[in-house]
Amino acid sequence: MSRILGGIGIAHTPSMGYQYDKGVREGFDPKWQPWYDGTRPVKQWLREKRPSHMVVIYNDHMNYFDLKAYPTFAIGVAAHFPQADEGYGLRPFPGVDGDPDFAWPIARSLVRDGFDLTFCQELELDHGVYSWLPYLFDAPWPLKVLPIAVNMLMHPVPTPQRLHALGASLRRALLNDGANRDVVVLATGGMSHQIHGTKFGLTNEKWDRYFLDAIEQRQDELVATPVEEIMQVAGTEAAELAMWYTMRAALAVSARTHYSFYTLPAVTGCGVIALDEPEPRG
Amino acid sequence: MSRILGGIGIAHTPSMGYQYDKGVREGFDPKWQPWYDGTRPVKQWLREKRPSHMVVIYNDHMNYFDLKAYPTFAIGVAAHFPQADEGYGLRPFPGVDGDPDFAWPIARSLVRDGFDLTFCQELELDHGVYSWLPYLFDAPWPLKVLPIAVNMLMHPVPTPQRLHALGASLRRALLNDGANRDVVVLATGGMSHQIHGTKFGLTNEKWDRYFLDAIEQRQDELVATPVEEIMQVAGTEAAELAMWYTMRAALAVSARTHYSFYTLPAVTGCGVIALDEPEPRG
Amino acid sequence: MDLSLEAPSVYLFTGELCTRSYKLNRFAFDFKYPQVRERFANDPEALMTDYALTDNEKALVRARDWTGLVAAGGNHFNIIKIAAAVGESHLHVGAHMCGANWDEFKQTLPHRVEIMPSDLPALAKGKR
Amino acid sequence: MDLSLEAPSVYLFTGELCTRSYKLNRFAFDFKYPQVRERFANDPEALMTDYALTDNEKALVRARDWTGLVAAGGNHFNIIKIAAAVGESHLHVGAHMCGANWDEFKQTLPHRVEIMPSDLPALAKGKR
Ligand SMILES: [Fe+3]
Ligand SMILES: [Fe+3]
Repeated sequence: MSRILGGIGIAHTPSMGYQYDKGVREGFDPKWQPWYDGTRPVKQWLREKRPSHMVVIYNDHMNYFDLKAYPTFAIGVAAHFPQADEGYGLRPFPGVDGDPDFAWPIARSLVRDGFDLTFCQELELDHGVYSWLPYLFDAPWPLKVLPIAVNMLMHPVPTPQRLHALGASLRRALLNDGANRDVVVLATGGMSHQIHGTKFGLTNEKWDRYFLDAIEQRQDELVATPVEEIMQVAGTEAAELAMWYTMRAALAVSARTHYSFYTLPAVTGCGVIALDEPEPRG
Repeated sequence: MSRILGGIGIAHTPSMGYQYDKGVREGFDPKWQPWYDGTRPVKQWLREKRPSHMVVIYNDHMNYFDLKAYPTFAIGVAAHFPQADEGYGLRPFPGVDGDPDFAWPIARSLVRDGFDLTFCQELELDHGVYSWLPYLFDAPWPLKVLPIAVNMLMHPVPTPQRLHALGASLRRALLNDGANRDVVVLATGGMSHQIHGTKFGLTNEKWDRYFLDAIEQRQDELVATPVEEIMQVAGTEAAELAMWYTMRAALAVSARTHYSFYTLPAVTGCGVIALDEPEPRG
Repeated sequence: MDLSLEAPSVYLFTGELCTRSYKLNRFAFDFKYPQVRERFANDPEALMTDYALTDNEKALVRARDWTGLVAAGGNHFNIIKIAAAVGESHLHVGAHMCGANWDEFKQTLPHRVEIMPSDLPALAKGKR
Repeated sequence: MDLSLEAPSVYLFTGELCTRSYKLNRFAFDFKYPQVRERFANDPEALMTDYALTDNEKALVRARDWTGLVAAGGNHFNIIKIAAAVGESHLHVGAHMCGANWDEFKQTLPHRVEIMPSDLPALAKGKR
């Protein structure tokens, strides 16, 4: 069995990536300096955990998957995942390595549990991954990634219950994969934000801080909250937060927050949480 | 709610289509005449039932979906589905019409039930549909089709239990779609056959006839049979029979066989069954 | 406090909408490819005709009417690709959606609210 | 009675195999397009190099070694597309898989068996 070391929940937004590149070049914008500083402890935590693999639950934003065939759950089984060009050229980072020998036993286990995956032999990663990636790791990326892309753009999107069940099944898969990896599970979805319609620019720090707190021990309360209500109070795009449930359900119920941080630099709440998985009993 | 009129299970194979075209042109091959004759009562049954819509559970054979992103369950939501060119040119039949207003409420219901669909705005249908279609209907096709394509080619394929659950969920969706359609559910998957390896050409009429009989009232027995055992006794490609479970589970338990027929013209068992859904109680 | 999940507050991108506006979305999505952006720069009419846009969709593109394009079923992640190709960011698109002047609008961001799901019943009642 | 689900009786096309042989499968799949078949007819070497086939895969294609191509991870629905392009049907491919002469082989089809899943335990025991 592989070891689950812990989990991370983190926001993403294109500007997060843009500000990183600008920040390392010419110093961080005062609005974004807190986010850079606030992610340092997570980077340090990861350096200490030394995961060999990371499962990433994320969503694409019309940058790779087109509407011709739009998957609810897509799993990347390739050995390499290039960065997606969102139309502004590639940022100065290499692609991410995958590990088919890690991916396939997990995919098999998920299918056995009744998850109807789309298997991707090719996959390019957009800002859903690249916006936070350089905040947490230095290139060349020191671990292999298993991306699971979730439909968050075209309704019906999967239910909170389904995303939670995916995490529980992922946990079963990792703990029974017959391998010996050190795994971190990361989920990323924008916190409060709405970037279209007359409610453009809506943010809700109160909701975001509640969410960061509740995900540790009151996930049931969150999962039971209808996505429509989250969209009403925190903006339609905050529906992406439901992906965090997958990460949380992949950890033990007794997992505890090691660190969390929140700031609101622009039009999207930016939060991060790192949870420690308890040591397995000898 | 829509009305479920009944269900059909039917084999498919490229030669079935080839022999149809040759048969109507120059008379049927003696080996294939029984299949043509044996499908007449199903055609007649459909003419009497007059369905407005047909849900088709089938699998593609590397003719439309490529391996770049291979879906477990793909649902066609377009208004039209062209015939796929398998490399020998198109057969002399028009494409099939879909009905997005029928498809989307069903897709929403399936997702709500936890099915992780890939939504296809474009989809071309291969011999999985076109090989039997002209045996059952005259062009222009007199009904709208909702195709659901299942991964049967790349293991892991969905479990028999999952395919059964899909049928049960499909039933819920149809009976609660707020519409007023007359629906037939059809599943198609090759019966005994193996078309690769040193067991090429294996057929098992005994298994096929058992399956045609058991699907009516002993589906549980079939669903409990491991796919590996079906592959051992009836050839690897007979695993496609598991798709028939979706059709059967979409009907009432009390649905009964109206007609069934079996013949073995070449290297694939060719069977068909038509089940009557009981009249809903007034 | 606007709790609506309907237009113009929100343009929920549903499957139904996507099927109806598939050609528009295909067109906008393909702006991720430099060749398509280049073709648009050189001959927008030919490109729009190639993608089989309707007359209404073509008029909305010509008018840079981002709100109209999203209202016509364009997914906003797709529509902002067209905007980017003519030099407008997603914040410009946001100002357009709010019917606001960009220079004034950007000073007002973000629009902070402080409600929680538990507040919704009372708020919904207050509105009636 | 051969109950094996392993090569050479059966070449189960697993995800792992697909990932390892993805380029070969992409190559073979694309034979569904007339332009690719035409390019293959005119300059097979250039086409195989474009699709980044390995030396071994190229040699198998040159030798029309259908069994070898499936053993190398080609899905048989893909490999029969190459066969079709050079005038061989899936029945020819089947004969090749059985190491049989086509004219004799076709007389033997189908290969009828009569076992049921309930017979498997006894058969497996009998083999030991
Ligand atoms: Fe996002
Ligand atoms: Fe088939």
